Amino acid sequence: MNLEPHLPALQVVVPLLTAPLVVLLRDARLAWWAALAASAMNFAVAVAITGQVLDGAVVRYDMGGWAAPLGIELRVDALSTILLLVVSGASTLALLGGRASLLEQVGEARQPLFMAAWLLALAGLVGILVSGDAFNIFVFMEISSLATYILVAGGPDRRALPATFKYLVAGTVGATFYLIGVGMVFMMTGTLNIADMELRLATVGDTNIVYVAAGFITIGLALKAAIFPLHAWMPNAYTWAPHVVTAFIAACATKVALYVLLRMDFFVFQKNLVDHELQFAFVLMPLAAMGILFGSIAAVFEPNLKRILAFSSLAQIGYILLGASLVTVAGFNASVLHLFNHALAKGALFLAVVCLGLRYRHLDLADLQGAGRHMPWTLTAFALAGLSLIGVPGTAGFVSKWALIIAALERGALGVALVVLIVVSSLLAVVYVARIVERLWFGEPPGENPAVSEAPWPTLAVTWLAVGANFWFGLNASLPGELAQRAGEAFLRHLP
Amino acid sequence: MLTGAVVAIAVTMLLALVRALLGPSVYDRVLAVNMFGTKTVLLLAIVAFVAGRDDYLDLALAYALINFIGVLAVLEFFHQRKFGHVPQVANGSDLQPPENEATPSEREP
Amino acid sequence: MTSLLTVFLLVLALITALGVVRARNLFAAVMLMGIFSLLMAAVFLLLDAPDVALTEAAVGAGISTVLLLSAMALTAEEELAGGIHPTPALAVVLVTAAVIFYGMFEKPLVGDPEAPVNTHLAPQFFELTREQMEIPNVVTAVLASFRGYDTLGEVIVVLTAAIGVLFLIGPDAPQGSRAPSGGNLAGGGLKHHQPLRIVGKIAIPFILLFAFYVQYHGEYSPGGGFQAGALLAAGIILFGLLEGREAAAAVIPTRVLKAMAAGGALVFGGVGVVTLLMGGQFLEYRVLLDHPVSAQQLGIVVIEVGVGVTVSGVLLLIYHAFAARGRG
Amino acid sequence: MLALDLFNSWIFVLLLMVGFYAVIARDNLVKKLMGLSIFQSAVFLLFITMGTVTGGTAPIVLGDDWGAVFSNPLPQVLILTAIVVGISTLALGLAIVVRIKESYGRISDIDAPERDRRL
Repeated sequence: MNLEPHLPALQVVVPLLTAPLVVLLRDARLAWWAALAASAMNFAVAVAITGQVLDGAVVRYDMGGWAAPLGIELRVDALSTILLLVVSGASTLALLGGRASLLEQVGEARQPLFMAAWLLALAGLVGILVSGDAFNIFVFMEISSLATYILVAGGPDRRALPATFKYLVAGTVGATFYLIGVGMVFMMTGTLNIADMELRLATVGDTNIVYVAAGFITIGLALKAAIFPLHAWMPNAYTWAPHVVTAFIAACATKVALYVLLRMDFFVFQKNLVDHELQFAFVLMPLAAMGILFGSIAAVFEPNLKRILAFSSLAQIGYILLGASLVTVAGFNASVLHLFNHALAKGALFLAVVCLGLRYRHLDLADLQGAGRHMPWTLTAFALAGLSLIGVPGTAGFVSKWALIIAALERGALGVALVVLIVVSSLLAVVYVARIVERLWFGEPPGENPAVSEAPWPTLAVTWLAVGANFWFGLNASLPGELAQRAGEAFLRHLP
Repeated sequence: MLTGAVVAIAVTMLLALVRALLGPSVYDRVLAVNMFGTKTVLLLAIVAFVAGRDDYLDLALAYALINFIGVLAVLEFFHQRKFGHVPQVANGSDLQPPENEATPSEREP
Repeated sequence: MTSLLTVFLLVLALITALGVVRARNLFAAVMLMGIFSLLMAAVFLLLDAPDVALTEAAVGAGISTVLLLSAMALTAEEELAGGIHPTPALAVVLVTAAVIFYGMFEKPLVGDPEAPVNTHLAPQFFELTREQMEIPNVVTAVLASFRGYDTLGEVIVVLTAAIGVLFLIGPDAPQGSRAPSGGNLAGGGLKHHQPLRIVGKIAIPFILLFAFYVQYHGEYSPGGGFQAGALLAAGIILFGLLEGREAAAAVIPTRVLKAMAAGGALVFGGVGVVTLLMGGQFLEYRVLLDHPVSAQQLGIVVIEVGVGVTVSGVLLLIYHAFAARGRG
Repeated sequence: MLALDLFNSWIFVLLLMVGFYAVIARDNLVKKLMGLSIFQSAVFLLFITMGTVTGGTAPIVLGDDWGAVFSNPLPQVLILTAIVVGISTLALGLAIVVRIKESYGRISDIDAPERDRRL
C-alpha cells in the first residue's frame, strides 16, 4: 500500500505505539534497540515529509476521516518541518550515542521504562509539531511534558527530584494557562482548528477577551519555553537530568514550546488583533533582550559545566524570540533559522558533555580541569561546537546570527541597539566558552590524577557527527535556509 | 415538596461542610465527608427526577460506591497509623503532632 | 431551581477550596479535596455534563483521594509552620485575576444558543452522529470518533503516568534511605474488622458489575471506557483495602496489570493501524465494515474497551506502586 | 440566566486565584499539587459553563428525540480529556514527592541551601 499520504500520522503513531511495546520488554538492550529503531524511523519519516514540503505542499491529514474543523487536522508546513528534523534527529543521535551513559546513570533494570518515556517524549513533541488543532496540541504537550519529567527525574543525583518537581509545577501551570487561552478563543469562535480559528476570529478579533486569551496563551507558552523571567525551572532541570536527556531536551523541548508560541501568535492572532505587534515590541522584545544579557552573564559566572550551557540556552532562546518580535519577514526567517542552528550547536555541546560524563562524576569546571589531556577528541569537539554557539563565520551559528543582525538593521535606531546587544552577548559567549576550554585544556587536574581515558567511540563518533553538522550547515545553509524562507512566506500571508 | 427536600439537603450539606472545615478531630472530618457524599447522592437523585432523566441515577449509584471506597481508604490510612509505625520525624519538623487535635489512636475505644 | 442550586454548590466549592488552602493539616486538606470534587461533579451534572460529572466523581473523590492518602502515608501529615510567601503570590494572583476580569465582561452569555460555541460545530456533531453512528450519547461519539485521536493521546497520557510512577517508586526504583517503614497505605488491610469486611465484600461484585455496565452502556448513557476503568480499579482497590495489598496483587498480578496498561493502548492504536491498512485514514472507523454505521459503532466499542483496559490497569499499577513502597 | 452567567465566571476566577495562590505561596509540595488540582478544576468549570444551553439537556439523546435542545458536547469531551491529564499529573507529582521525602527527609522548603554539593 502507499504510505505516502499517511506520513503525518505515521510521524506520531510510530513512536506513540512503540512505547507501550517497550514497556513490556524486560531486556535493557532490546528496549534500546526498539527505541532507536522507532526514533530512526521517525527521522526517516521527517525527511520524507521535508521532501513533500519542499515540493511546495502543505501536507494535510484528516484524522479519523473527519474533515477539519469537525475532526482533528494534522498540518505540516515548512515551520513544522524544520523542527521535525531537529526533534527526530536529536532524539536519534542522542539515543545512538547515549547507550553507555544511560546504562551508567539510569541503571539497567529501569531501562525499558525509561526508553518508553523517551519515545513518549519524542511522540509528544512531534505530535505538537504536526498538529493543526489547538486542543490536540495541549494533549500532546502533556504527553511530552509528563514523559520529560520522567526523563529528568532519572538523573542519578537526588537534586534531580526537586528540579523535576519544579519543572512539573511550572509545566502544568504553563499548560493550564495555554488551555485557558484556548478556551477563551474557543468560546468566541466555536472552533479548535488553528486555521479555522484565524478565519473566525476576524469577526470577533476586537474584543477584550481575545486579547486576554492571546495573553494567556503567550504567557503559558513562555513559561514552557523558559523565556526570561519565567525560566526558573530550566537550569536545574537541565543540570540534574541524565546527560543524554539534557542533550535531547535542550535541543528540543523549549523550542517546541516556542514553536507553538510563534504558531499561535503569528498564525492565529497577528492578522486579527489590532496592535498585536505591541505585545512584541513592549513585552517580548525587552524580555528577550534581558534574557540574552542575563543568560550570558550568568553563564560567565557559573561553576558547573551543564549549568553554563543551560544559561547559554536561556540567552539563545532570547535570540530566537528577539528575531520573531521584530514582526518582520526577515526577523521571522532569522528566528526560524536560529531555532535550527542553536539546536545543532547545543546538541553537539551536550553530546560532548555526555562524553565527559562517562569519565567524570562531577561536572564542575574545578573537577574537570585538565580533562583535555585525557580526552583530546572530546574537548576538540566541544571547542568546535562552542565556535558555532558563539557564531564564528563558517559555522551554523554564524548563519543565523548574521541573518538576525540583518533583520534587526531594518529597524533603524532600535536595530542598531539590538545589534550592539547581539555583539555584546556574543562576546560574553566567547568569554564563557573560552573559560571552559581554557580550564579544561590547561588547568591543573585536581588532587590525585585519576586514570581517565578518551570516551568510548560510539558516543564520540556521534558527537563528531553533530559537530560536523554544525559546519556542514554553516557552509551550506540551503536546506534550513529554504525551509526558513518558506516559513517566512507563510508568515507573510498571515500579516494583516 | 421537591424544593423543600432540596433546601433540606442543602442545609445538611452546609452543616457537614462546616464540620469538615472546623474538625477538630479526624473523625469529625471523616464523618463529614461521608455525610457530604450521601447528601450529594440524594441531591443527584432529586436532580434526576426534576430533569426527567433516569440515566442520571447511574451517577448517583456511582457516587455512592465511590464514596464508600473513599471512606474505607481513610480508615485504612489511620489503621496503618495506629498499627504501623508512625514515620520518624526526619529533619525535625515535618511531623509535629497536632496540638489541638487528639490523635486517632487516643480516641480509639 | 437548578440555577440557584448551581450557585449554592459553587459557593460551597469555593469555601471548600479556601479551606484546602488554609488547612495546616494535610489530612484535613485531603478530606476537603474529596468534598470539593463531589461539589464540582454535582455542578457539572447541573450544567448538563453527566459524563464529566461521572469522571470527576470517580477520579476526584475516588482515585485521587486514595492517591493523596497513600502519598501522605509515605510522607507527612502536617505542614510546616512558615513556608508561605503570601505577598508576591497575592500580587501575581491578583494581576492574573484582574486580566481575566478585563476580558470576561464581553464574552457571550452563558446558555446563549446563538453563541459561536454552540452554533459552529455542535449542530453538525448531532447531525452526523445521528446519520452515521446512530448512538444516542453524542459525547461518546465526539470523544471516540470525531476526536478519537485526542482520546488516543489521553490514553497515552495515562500510560505515561503509570510509566513515571513505576519508574520513580516501582520495585526497581532506588529505595530511599529515609523511607519510613510500614507507614504506607493498604499493607495489611482491614481484615480484623468483620463488619467492614463483610459489607465491603458484598459491595465489590456490584462495583465490578456496575463498571462493566458503564463500559458497555457508554454509547447510550453517561459513561465509557475511562469511567469504567476508574470504577473497575476502584473495586479492586476496595478489595486491597479490605484484604491487604498482597491479596489484591494476587487477584491481578502486576505483570498482568502492565500488560493491560500497554495492551489497551495498543488495542486503540491497533484499530487505527487496521483502518489505515484497510484504506482509510488513521482511526477512520467507517472502513472497518461494509455497513458504515455498524463500522463506526464497532470502532467506538473496540477503542472504548482499549481505554477501559488501559485506565484500570494504570490506576491499579499506580495504587500498587504507592502501597508497596516502604514495605521493602 | 444573566446572574448565573456572571456567577460562574466569578467562581471560575476565584477558584483560579485560590488554586494558583496555593501553587505559588505554599512551600509544602503536596499542598502545591492540591493547589494545582483546584487551579485545573477552575478551568474545567470555564469550559463546561460555556457549553451549556438554556433550556437544554445533556447531549445524550433520550427516546430518539433528536430534535430537543442539547448542550454542546464538544467542551465536555475536552474536559474529560483534561481531567484525565490532571489525575496523571497528580499521580506523577505525588510519586516525585515520595522520592523527595525519602531522599531529603522533608517535603517542604526543598529550595533550602543545599548541603550536598559533593554528594
